[in-house]
Amino acid sequence: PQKEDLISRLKSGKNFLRNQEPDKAFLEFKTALDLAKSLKDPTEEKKAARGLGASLQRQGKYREAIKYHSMVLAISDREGEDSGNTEAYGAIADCYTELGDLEKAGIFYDKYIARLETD
Amino acid sequence: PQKEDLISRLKSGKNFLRNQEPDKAFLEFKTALDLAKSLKDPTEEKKAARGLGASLQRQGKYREAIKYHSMVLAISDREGEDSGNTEAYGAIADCYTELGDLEKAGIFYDKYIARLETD
Amino acid sequence: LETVPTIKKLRAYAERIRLAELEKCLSKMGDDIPKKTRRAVDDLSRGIVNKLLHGPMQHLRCDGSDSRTLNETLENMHALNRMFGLES
Amino acid sequence: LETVPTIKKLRAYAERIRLAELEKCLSKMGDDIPKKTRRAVDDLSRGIVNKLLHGPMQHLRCDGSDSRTLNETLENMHALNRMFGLES
Repeated sequence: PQKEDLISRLKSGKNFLRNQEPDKAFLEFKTALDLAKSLKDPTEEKKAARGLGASLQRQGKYREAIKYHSMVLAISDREGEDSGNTEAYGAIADCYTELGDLEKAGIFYDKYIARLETD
Repeated sequence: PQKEDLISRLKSGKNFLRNQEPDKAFLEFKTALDLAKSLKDPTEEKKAARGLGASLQRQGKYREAIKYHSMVLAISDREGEDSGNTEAYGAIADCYTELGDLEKAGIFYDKYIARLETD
Repeated sequence: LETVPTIKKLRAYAERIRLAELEKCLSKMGDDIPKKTRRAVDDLSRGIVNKLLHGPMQHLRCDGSDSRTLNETLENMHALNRMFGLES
Repeated sequence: LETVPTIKKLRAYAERIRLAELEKCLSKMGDDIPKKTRRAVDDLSRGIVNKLLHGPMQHLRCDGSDSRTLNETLENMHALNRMFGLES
Protein backbone atom coordinates (compact mmCIF):
# COMPACT_ATOMS: atom_id res chain seq x y z
CA PRO A 1 0.00 0.00 0.00
CA GLN A 2 0.97 3.65 0.27
CA LYS A 3 2.98 3.11 3.45
CA GLU A 4 5.21 0.55 1.73
CA ASP A 5 5.73 2.84 -1.22
CA LEU A 6 6.69 5.62 1.20
CA ILE A 7 9.27 3.46 2.98
CA SER A 8 10.79 2.29 -0.29
CA ARG A 9 11.00 5.87 -1.62
CA LEU A 10 12.87 6.95 1.49
CA LYS A 11 15.21 4.02 1.15
CA SER A 12 15.93 4.61 -2.50
CA GLY A 13 16.41 8.35 -1.85
CA LYS A 14 19.03 7.46 0.74
CA ASN A 15 20.77 5.16 -1.71
CA PHE A 16 20.87 7.84 -4.40
CA LEU A 17 22.37 10.24 -1.87
CA ARG A 18 25.02 7.69 -0.95
CA ASN A 19 25.82 7.17 -4.63
CA GLN A 20 26.25 10.89 -5.23
CA GLU A 21 23.07 11.27 -7.28
CA PRO A 22 21.33 14.03 -5.35
CA ASP A 23 19.01 15.00 -8.22
CA LYS A 24 17.53 11.51 -8.35
CA ALA A 25 17.42 11.44 -4.54
CA PHE A 26 15.44 14.67 -4.57
CA LEU A 27 12.67 13.16 -6.70
CA GLU A 28 12.34 10.13 -4.43
CA PHE A 29 12.17 12.25 -1.30
CA LYS A 30 9.65 14.59 -2.93
CA THR A 31 7.29 11.69 -3.64
CA ALA A 32 7.93 10.40 -0.11
CA LEU A 33 7.02 13.77 1.36
CA ASP A 34 3.70 13.87 -0.48
CA LEU A 35 2.93 10.31 0.60
CA ALA A 36 3.84 11.03 4.23
CA LYS A 37 1.60 14.08 4.21
CA SER A 38 -1.36 12.21 2.79
CA LEU A 39 -0.78 9.41 5.30
CA LYS A 40 -0.42 11.95 8.13
CA ASP A 41 2.78 10.29 9.28
CA PRO A 42 4.94 13.02 10.86
CA THR A 43 7.96 10.77 11.54
CA GLU A 44 8.33 9.82 7.90
CA GLU A 45 7.42 13.36 6.86
CA LYS A 46 10.48 14.59 8.77
CA LYS A 47 12.69 11.97 7.15
CA ALA A 48 11.51 13.07 3.70
CA ALA A 49 12.06 16.75 4.51
CA ARG A 50 15.54 16.05 5.83
CA GLY A 51 16.31 14.02 2.72
CA LEU A 52 15.14 16.86 0.48
CA GLY A 53 17.32 19.30 2.42
CA ALA A 54 20.33 17.02 2.11
CA SER A 55 19.74 16.48 -1.63
CA LEU A 56 19.62 20.21 -2.30
CA GLN A 57 22.68 20.82 -0.14
CA ARG A 58 24.67 18.34 -2.20
CA GLN A 59 23.66 20.29 -5.30
CA GLY A 60 24.80 23.57 -3.78
CA LYS A 61 21.23 24.88 -3.52
CA TYR A 62 21.63 26.10 0.02
CA ARG A 63 18.68 28.51 0.22
CA GLU A 64 16.22 25.87 -0.90
CA ALA A 65 17.87 23.33 1.40
CA ILE A 66 17.26 25.62 4.37
CA LYS A 67 13.57 25.66 3.48
CA TYR A 68 13.31 21.88 3.81
CA HIS A 69 15.48 21.58 6.91
CA SER A 70 13.26 24.24 8.50
CA MET A 71 10.27 22.11 7.61
CA VAL A 72 11.60 19.49 10.05
CA LEU A 73 11.52 22.13 12.80
CA ALA A 74 8.00 23.16 11.80
CA ILE A 75 6.75 19.56 11.94
CA SER A 76 8.32 19.22 15.38
CA ASP A 77 6.50 22.34 16.55
CA ARG A 78 3.23 21.13 15.10
CA GLU A 79 3.54 17.68 16.69
CA GLY A 80 5.14 18.74 19.96
CA GLU A 81 7.90 16.17 19.40
CA ASP A 82 11.39 17.36 18.71
CA SER A 83 13.27 14.39 17.25
CA GLY A 84 15.51 15.38 14.37
CA ASN A 85 15.81 18.98 15.51
CA THR A 86 19.49 18.75 16.48
CA GLU A 87 20.39 17.57 13.00
CA ALA A 88 18.12 20.19 11.40
CA TYR A 89 19.71 23.06 13.34
CA GLY A 90 23.17 21.81 12.40
CA ALA A 91 22.27 21.43 8.73
CA ILE A 92 20.69 24.89 8.51
CA ALA A 93 23.81 26.37 10.10
CA ASP A 94 25.98 24.47 7.60
CA CYS A 95 23.96 26.00 4.75
CA TYR A 96 24.30 29.54 6.11
CA THR A 97 28.05 28.92 6.47
CA GLU A 98 28.21 27.96 2.80
CA LEU A 99 26.26 31.09 1.91
CA GLY A 100 28.79 33.18 3.82
CA ASP A 101 26.22 34.35 6.37
CA LEU A 102 28.31 33.45 9.42
CA GLU A 103 26.15 35.52 11.74
CA LYS A 104 23.03 33.48 11.00
CA ALA A 105 25.10 30.28 10.96
CA GLY A 106 26.29 31.09 14.46
CA ILE A 107 22.74 31.51 15.72
CA PHE A 108 21.74 28.07 14.43
CA TYR A 109 24.95 26.42 15.62
CA ASP A 110 24.17 27.75 19.09
CA LYS A 111 20.80 26.01 18.99
CA TYR A 112 22.51 22.89 17.69
CA ILE A 113 25.19 22.94 20.40
CA ALA A 114 22.62 23.51 23.14
CA ARG A 115 20.96 20.24 22.11
CA LEU A 116 24.08 18.07 21.83
CA GLU A 117 23.83 16.88 25.41
CA THR A 118 20.16 15.95 25.25
CA ASP A 119 18.85 12.78 23.67
CA PRO B 1 28.21 -27.00 32.46
CA GLN B 2 31.55 -25.24 32.98
CA LYS B 3 30.99 -22.89 30.06
CA GLU B 4 27.77 -21.56 31.60
CA ASP B 5 29.47 -21.09 34.95
CA LEU B 6 32.25 -19.16 33.18
CA ILE B 7 29.81 -16.84 31.43
CA SER B 8 27.88 -16.17 34.63
CA ARG B 9 31.11 -15.44 36.55
CA LEU B 10 32.15 -12.89 33.94
CA LYS B 11 28.73 -11.29 34.09
CA SER B 12 28.65 -11.09 37.85
CA GLY B 13 32.22 -9.75 37.93
CA LYS B 14 31.13 -6.98 35.58
CA ASN B 15 28.16 -6.18 37.81
CA PHE B 16 30.37 -5.98 40.90
CA LEU B 17 32.68 -3.62 39.03
CA ARG B 18 29.73 -1.44 38.05
CA ASN B 19 28.55 -1.39 41.67
CA GLN B 20 31.95 -0.32 42.93
CA GLU B 21 32.78 -3.63 44.59
CA PRO B 22 36.11 -4.43 42.93
CA ASP B 23 37.19 -6.93 45.59
CA LYS B 24 34.14 -9.11 44.92
CA ALA B 25 34.61 -8.59 41.17
CA PHE B 26 38.19 -9.83 41.49
CA LEU B 27 37.08 -13.17 42.94
CA GLU B 28 34.54 -13.74 40.17
CA PHE B 29 37.04 -12.94 37.43
CA LYS B 30 39.65 -15.15 39.11
CA THR B 31 37.31 -18.13 39.00
CA ALA B 32 36.39 -17.21 35.42
CA LEU B 33 40.05 -17.13 34.42
CA ASP B 34 40.66 -20.63 35.79
CA LEU B 35 37.55 -21.93 34.04
CA ALA B 36 38.52 -20.31 30.74
CA LYS B 37 41.97 -21.83 30.96
CA SER B 38 40.67 -25.31 31.63
CA LEU B 39 38.16 -24.91 28.79
CA LYS B 40 40.92 -23.55 26.52
CA ASP B 41 38.74 -20.62 25.53
CA PRO B 42 41.08 -17.71 24.73
CA THR B 43 38.31 -15.15 24.10
CA GLU B 44 36.82 -15.61 27.56
CA GLU B 45 40.30 -15.92 29.04
CA LYS B 46 41.04 -12.41 27.78
CA LYS B 47 37.80 -11.08 29.22
CA ALA B 48 38.66 -12.56 32.61
CA ALA B 49 42.19 -11.15 32.53
CA ARG B 50 40.89 -7.72 31.57
CA GLY B 51 38.34 -7.91 34.38
CA LEU B 52 41.06 -8.82 36.87
CA GLY B 53 43.16 -5.90 35.70
CA ALA B 54 40.22 -3.51 36.01
CA SER B 55 39.33 -4.81 39.49
CA LEU B 56 42.87 -4.26 40.76
CA GLN B 57 43.05 -0.83 39.16
CA ARG B 58 39.92 0.22 41.03
CA GLN B 59 41.60 -0.87 44.25
CA GLY B 60 44.69 1.17 43.47
CA LYS B 61 46.83 -1.95 42.96
CA TYR B 62 48.40 -0.73 39.76
CA ARG B 63 51.43 -3.02 39.58
CA GLU B 64 49.28 -6.13 39.88
CA ALA B 65 46.78 -4.68 37.43
CA ILE B 66 49.52 -4.29 34.84
CA LYS B 67 50.29 -8.01 35.22
CA TYR B 68 46.75 -8.98 34.23
CA HIS B 69 46.38 -6.44 31.44
CA SER B 70 49.67 -7.74 30.04
CA MET B 71 48.18 -11.23 30.16
CA VAL B 72 45.68 -10.08 27.49
CA LEU B 73 48.60 -9.16 25.25
CA ALA B 74 50.27 -12.50 25.93
CA ILE B 75 47.12 -14.42 25.02
CA SER B 76 46.89 -12.40 21.80
CA ASP B 77 50.48 -13.32 20.94
CA ARG B 78 49.86 -16.96 21.73
CA GLU B 79 46.68 -17.13 19.63
CA GLY B 80 47.76 -14.80 16.83
CA GLU B 81 44.57 -12.78 17.31
CA ASP B 82 44.83 -9.29 18.67
CA SER B 83 41.34 -8.33 19.85
CA GLY B 84 41.39 -6.46 23.14
CA ASN B 85 44.96 -5.21 22.65
CA THR B 86 44.01 -1.55 22.15
CA GLU B 87 42.20 -1.52 25.48
CA ALA B 88 45.03 -3.42 27.19
CA TYR B 89 47.69 -0.97 25.98
CA GLY B 90 45.56 1.95 27.16
CA ALA B 91 44.91 0.38 30.56
CA ILE B 92 48.58 -0.46 31.13
CA ALA B 93 49.49 3.13 30.24
CA ASP B 94 46.83 4.41 32.67
CA CYS B 95 48.39 2.30 35.43
CA TYR B 96 51.89 3.59 34.74
CA THR B 97 50.49 7.14 34.79
CA GLU B 98 49.03 6.48 38.23
CA LEU B 99 52.38 5.09 39.37
CA GLY B 100 54.06 8.30 38.19
CA ASP B 101 56.11 6.49 35.54
CA LEU B 102 55.18 8.83 32.69
CA GLU B 103 58.00 7.55 30.49
CA LYS B 104 56.64 3.99 30.46
CA ALA B 105 53.08 5.33 30.23
CA GLY B 106 54.05 7.25 27.09
CA ILE B 107 55.44 4.11 25.47
CA PHE B 108 52.20 2.21 26.02
CA TYR B 109 50.01 5.17 25.01
CA ASP B 110 51.94 5.26 21.74
CA LYS B 111 51.04 1.63 21.10
CA TYR B 112 47.45 2.42 22.08
CA ILE B 113 47.23 5.46 19.79
CA ALA B 114 48.74 3.56 16.87
CA ARG B 115 45.83 1.11 17.11
CA LEU B 116 42.98 3.61 17.44
CA GLU B 117 42.38 3.73 13.72
CA THR B 118 42.32 -0.02 13.22
CA ASP B 119 39.34 -2.21 14.08
CA LEU C 1 32.51 34.25 13.88
CA GLU C 2 35.85 33.12 12.55
CA THR C 3 35.27 29.80 14.24
CA VAL C 4 32.00 29.06 12.40
CA PRO C 5 33.62 27.22 9.46
CA THR C 6 35.52 25.05 11.94
CA ILE C 7 32.24 23.99 13.53
CA LYS C 8 30.99 22.93 10.12
CA LYS C 9 34.17 20.99 9.32
CA LEU C 10 34.28 19.27 12.70
CA ARG C 11 30.63 18.23 12.32
CA ALA C 12 31.35 16.79 8.88
CA TYR C 13 34.46 14.99 10.13
CA ALA C 14 32.54 13.31 12.95
CA GLU C 15 29.60 12.46 10.70
CA ARG C 16 31.88 10.64 8.26
CA ILE C 17 33.22 8.50 11.09
CA ARG C 18 29.73 7.88 12.46
CA LEU C 19 28.33 6.74 9.11
CA ALA C 20 31.30 4.49 8.34
CA GLU C 21 31.12 2.75 11.71
CA LEU C 22 27.33 2.50 11.57
CA GLU C 23 27.50 0.84 8.18
CA LYS C 24 30.08 -1.66 9.43
CA CYS C 25 27.87 -2.41 12.42
CA LEU C 26 24.72 -2.94 10.35
CA SER C 27 26.49 -5.20 7.90
CA LYS C 28 27.72 -7.35 10.82
CA MET C 29 24.18 -7.63 12.13
CA GLY C 30 22.97 -9.20 8.91
CA ASP C 31 19.61 -8.78 7.21
CA ASP C 32 16.26 -8.38 8.90
CA ILE C 33 17.39 -6.12 11.70
CA PRO C 34 14.35 -5.35 13.88
CA LYS C 35 13.24 -1.73 13.59
CA LYS C 36 13.73 -1.21 17.32
CA THR C 37 17.33 -2.42 17.06
CA ARG C 38 18.02 -0.30 13.98
CA ARG C 39 16.71 2.75 15.80
CA ALA C 40 18.66 2.02 19.02
CA VAL C 41 21.90 1.61 17.07
CA ASP C 42 21.35 4.87 15.22
CA ASP C 43 20.65 6.67 18.49
CA LEU C 44 23.77 5.12 20.02
CA SER C 45 25.99 6.41 17.24
CA ARG C 46 24.48 9.90 17.41
CA GLY C 47 24.56 9.94 21.20
CA ILE C 48 28.27 9.17 21.40
CA VAL C 49 29.24 11.64 18.68
CA ASN C 50 27.04 14.44 20.00
CA LYS C 51 28.18 14.08 23.59
CA LEU C 52 31.83 13.94 22.59
CA LEU C 53 31.48 17.00 20.36
CA HIS C 54 29.57 19.04 22.91
CA GLY C 55 32.61 20.35 24.79
CA PRO C 56 34.68 21.35 21.74
CA MET C 57 31.68 22.87 19.96
CA GLN C 58 30.75 24.94 22.99
CA HIS C 59 34.31 26.19 23.24
CA LEU C 60 34.26 27.29 19.62
CA ARG C 61 31.48 29.72 20.42
CA CYS C 62 31.96 32.78 22.58
CA ASP C 63 30.03 35.99 22.86
CA GLY C 64 33.19 37.96 22.17
CA SER C 65 32.49 40.32 25.04
CA ASP C 66 35.94 39.99 26.57
CA SER C 67 39.18 39.42 24.74
CA ARG C 68 40.45 36.66 27.00
CA THR C 69 37.56 34.47 25.97
CA LEU C 70 38.02 35.40 22.35
CA ASN C 71 41.71 34.51 22.44
CA GLU C 72 41.00 31.19 24.08
CA THR C 73 38.31 30.45 21.51
CA LEU C 74 40.76 31.07 18.70
CA GLU C 75 43.35 28.86 20.40
CA ASN C 76 40.74 26.13 20.67
CA MET C 77 40.00 26.53 16.99
CA HIS C 78 43.66 26.27 15.99
CA ALA C 79 44.13 23.20 18.17
CA LEU C 80 41.03 21.51 16.69
CA ASN C 81 42.16 22.34 13.16
CA ARG C 82 45.51 20.72 13.88
CA MET C 83 44.21 17.71 15.77
CA PHE C 84 41.48 16.76 13.30
CA GLY C 85 43.29 17.96 10.19
CA LEU C 86 40.41 20.29 9.33
CA GLU C 87 42.34 22.83 7.26
CA SER C 88 43.23 20.65 4.33
CA LEU D 1 55.57 13.79 29.01
CA GLU D 2 53.52 16.54 30.60
CA THR D 3 50.68 15.57 28.30
CA VAL D 4 50.49 11.97 29.53
CA PRO D 5 47.95 12.65 32.32
CA THR D 6 45.76 14.44 29.79
CA ILE D 7 45.70 11.32 27.62
CA LYS D 8 44.52 9.32 30.62
CA LYS D 9 41.80 11.85 31.50
CA LEU D 10 40.56 12.15 27.92
CA ARG D 11 40.35 8.37 27.63
CA ALA D 12 38.35 8.18 30.85
CA TYR D 13 36.05 11.01 29.74
CA ALA D 14 35.26 9.29 26.45
CA GLU D 15 34.82 5.89 28.11
CA ARG D 16 32.21 7.30 30.50
CA ILE D 17 30.21 8.63 27.56
CA ARG D 18 30.61 5.37 25.65
CA LEU D 19 29.39 3.22 28.53
CA ALA D 20 26.43 5.47 29.32
CA GLU D 21 25.24 5.50 25.71
CA LEU D 22 25.86 1.79 25.30
CA GLU D 23 23.76 1.02 28.35
CA LYS D 24 20.93 3.21 27.06
CA CYS D 25 21.11 1.42 23.71
CA LEU D 26 21.06 -2.07 25.22
CA SER D 27 18.13 -1.24 27.47
CA LYS D 28 16.17 0.00 24.44
CA MET D 29 16.89 -3.25 22.62
CA GLY D 30 15.23 -5.28 25.36
CA ASP D 31 16.17 -8.73 26.64
CA ASP D 32 17.55 -11.57 24.59
CA ILE D 33 19.85 -9.57 22.40
CA PRO D 34 21.58 -11.97 19.99
CA LYS D 35 25.29 -12.33 20.76
CA LYS D 36 26.19 -11.12 17.26
CA THR D 37 24.17 -7.95 17.77
CA ARG D 38 25.63 -7.38 21.24
CA ARG D 39 29.11 -7.68 19.80
CA ALA D 40 28.40 -5.43 16.80
CA VAL D 41 27.00 -2.72 19.06
CA ASP D 42 30.02 -2.87 21.34
CA ASP D 43 32.34 -2.63 18.35
CA LEU D 44 30.33 0.31 17.02
CA SER D 45 30.69 2.25 20.25
CA ARG D 46 34.43 1.55 20.46
CA GLY D 47 34.94 2.27 16.78
CA ILE D 48 33.38 5.72 16.95
CA VAL D 49 35.18 6.71 20.15
CA ASN D 50 38.57 5.40 19.02
CA LYS D 51 38.42 7.01 15.61
CA LEU D 52 37.31 10.35 17.05
CA LEU D 53 40.04 10.27 19.69
CA HIS D 54 42.80 9.29 17.29
CA GLY D 55 43.60 12.81 16.09
CA PRO D 56 43.68 14.50 19.50
CA MET D 57 45.61 11.62 21.09
CA GLN D 58 48.21 11.66 18.36
CA HIS D 59 48.63 15.41 18.79
CA LEU D 60 49.23 14.99 22.50
CA ARG D 61 52.34 12.95 21.75
CA CYS D 62 55.46 14.40 20.20
CA ASP D 63 59.03 13.30 20.22
CA GLY D 64 60.09 16.66 21.61
CA SER D 65 62.92 16.95 19.11
CA ASP D 66 61.97 20.43 17.96
CA SER D 67 60.44 23.11 20.10
CA ARG D 68 57.75 24.14 17.66
CA THR D 69 56.19 20.72 17.93
CA LEU D 70 56.54 20.77 21.70
CA ASN D 71 54.81 24.13 21.94
CA GLU D 72 52.01 23.02 19.69
CA THR D 73 51.58 19.86 21.71
CA LEU D 74 51.23 21.88 24.89
CA GLU D 75 48.73 24.19 23.21
CA ASN D 76 46.73 21.15 22.13
CA MET D 77 46.81 19.91 25.70
CA HIS D 78 45.57 23.22 27.10
CA ALA D 79 42.79 23.39 24.55
CA LEU D 80 41.67 19.81 25.30
CA ASN D 81 41.75 20.48 29.03
CA ARG D 82 39.50 23.48 28.50
CA MET D 83 37.17 21.92 25.98
CA PHE D 84 36.57 18.69 27.87
CA GLY D 85 36.88 20.16 31.35
CA LEU D 86 39.68 17.73 32.18
CA GLU D 87 41.40 19.77 34.90
CA SER D 88 38.68 19.71 37.51
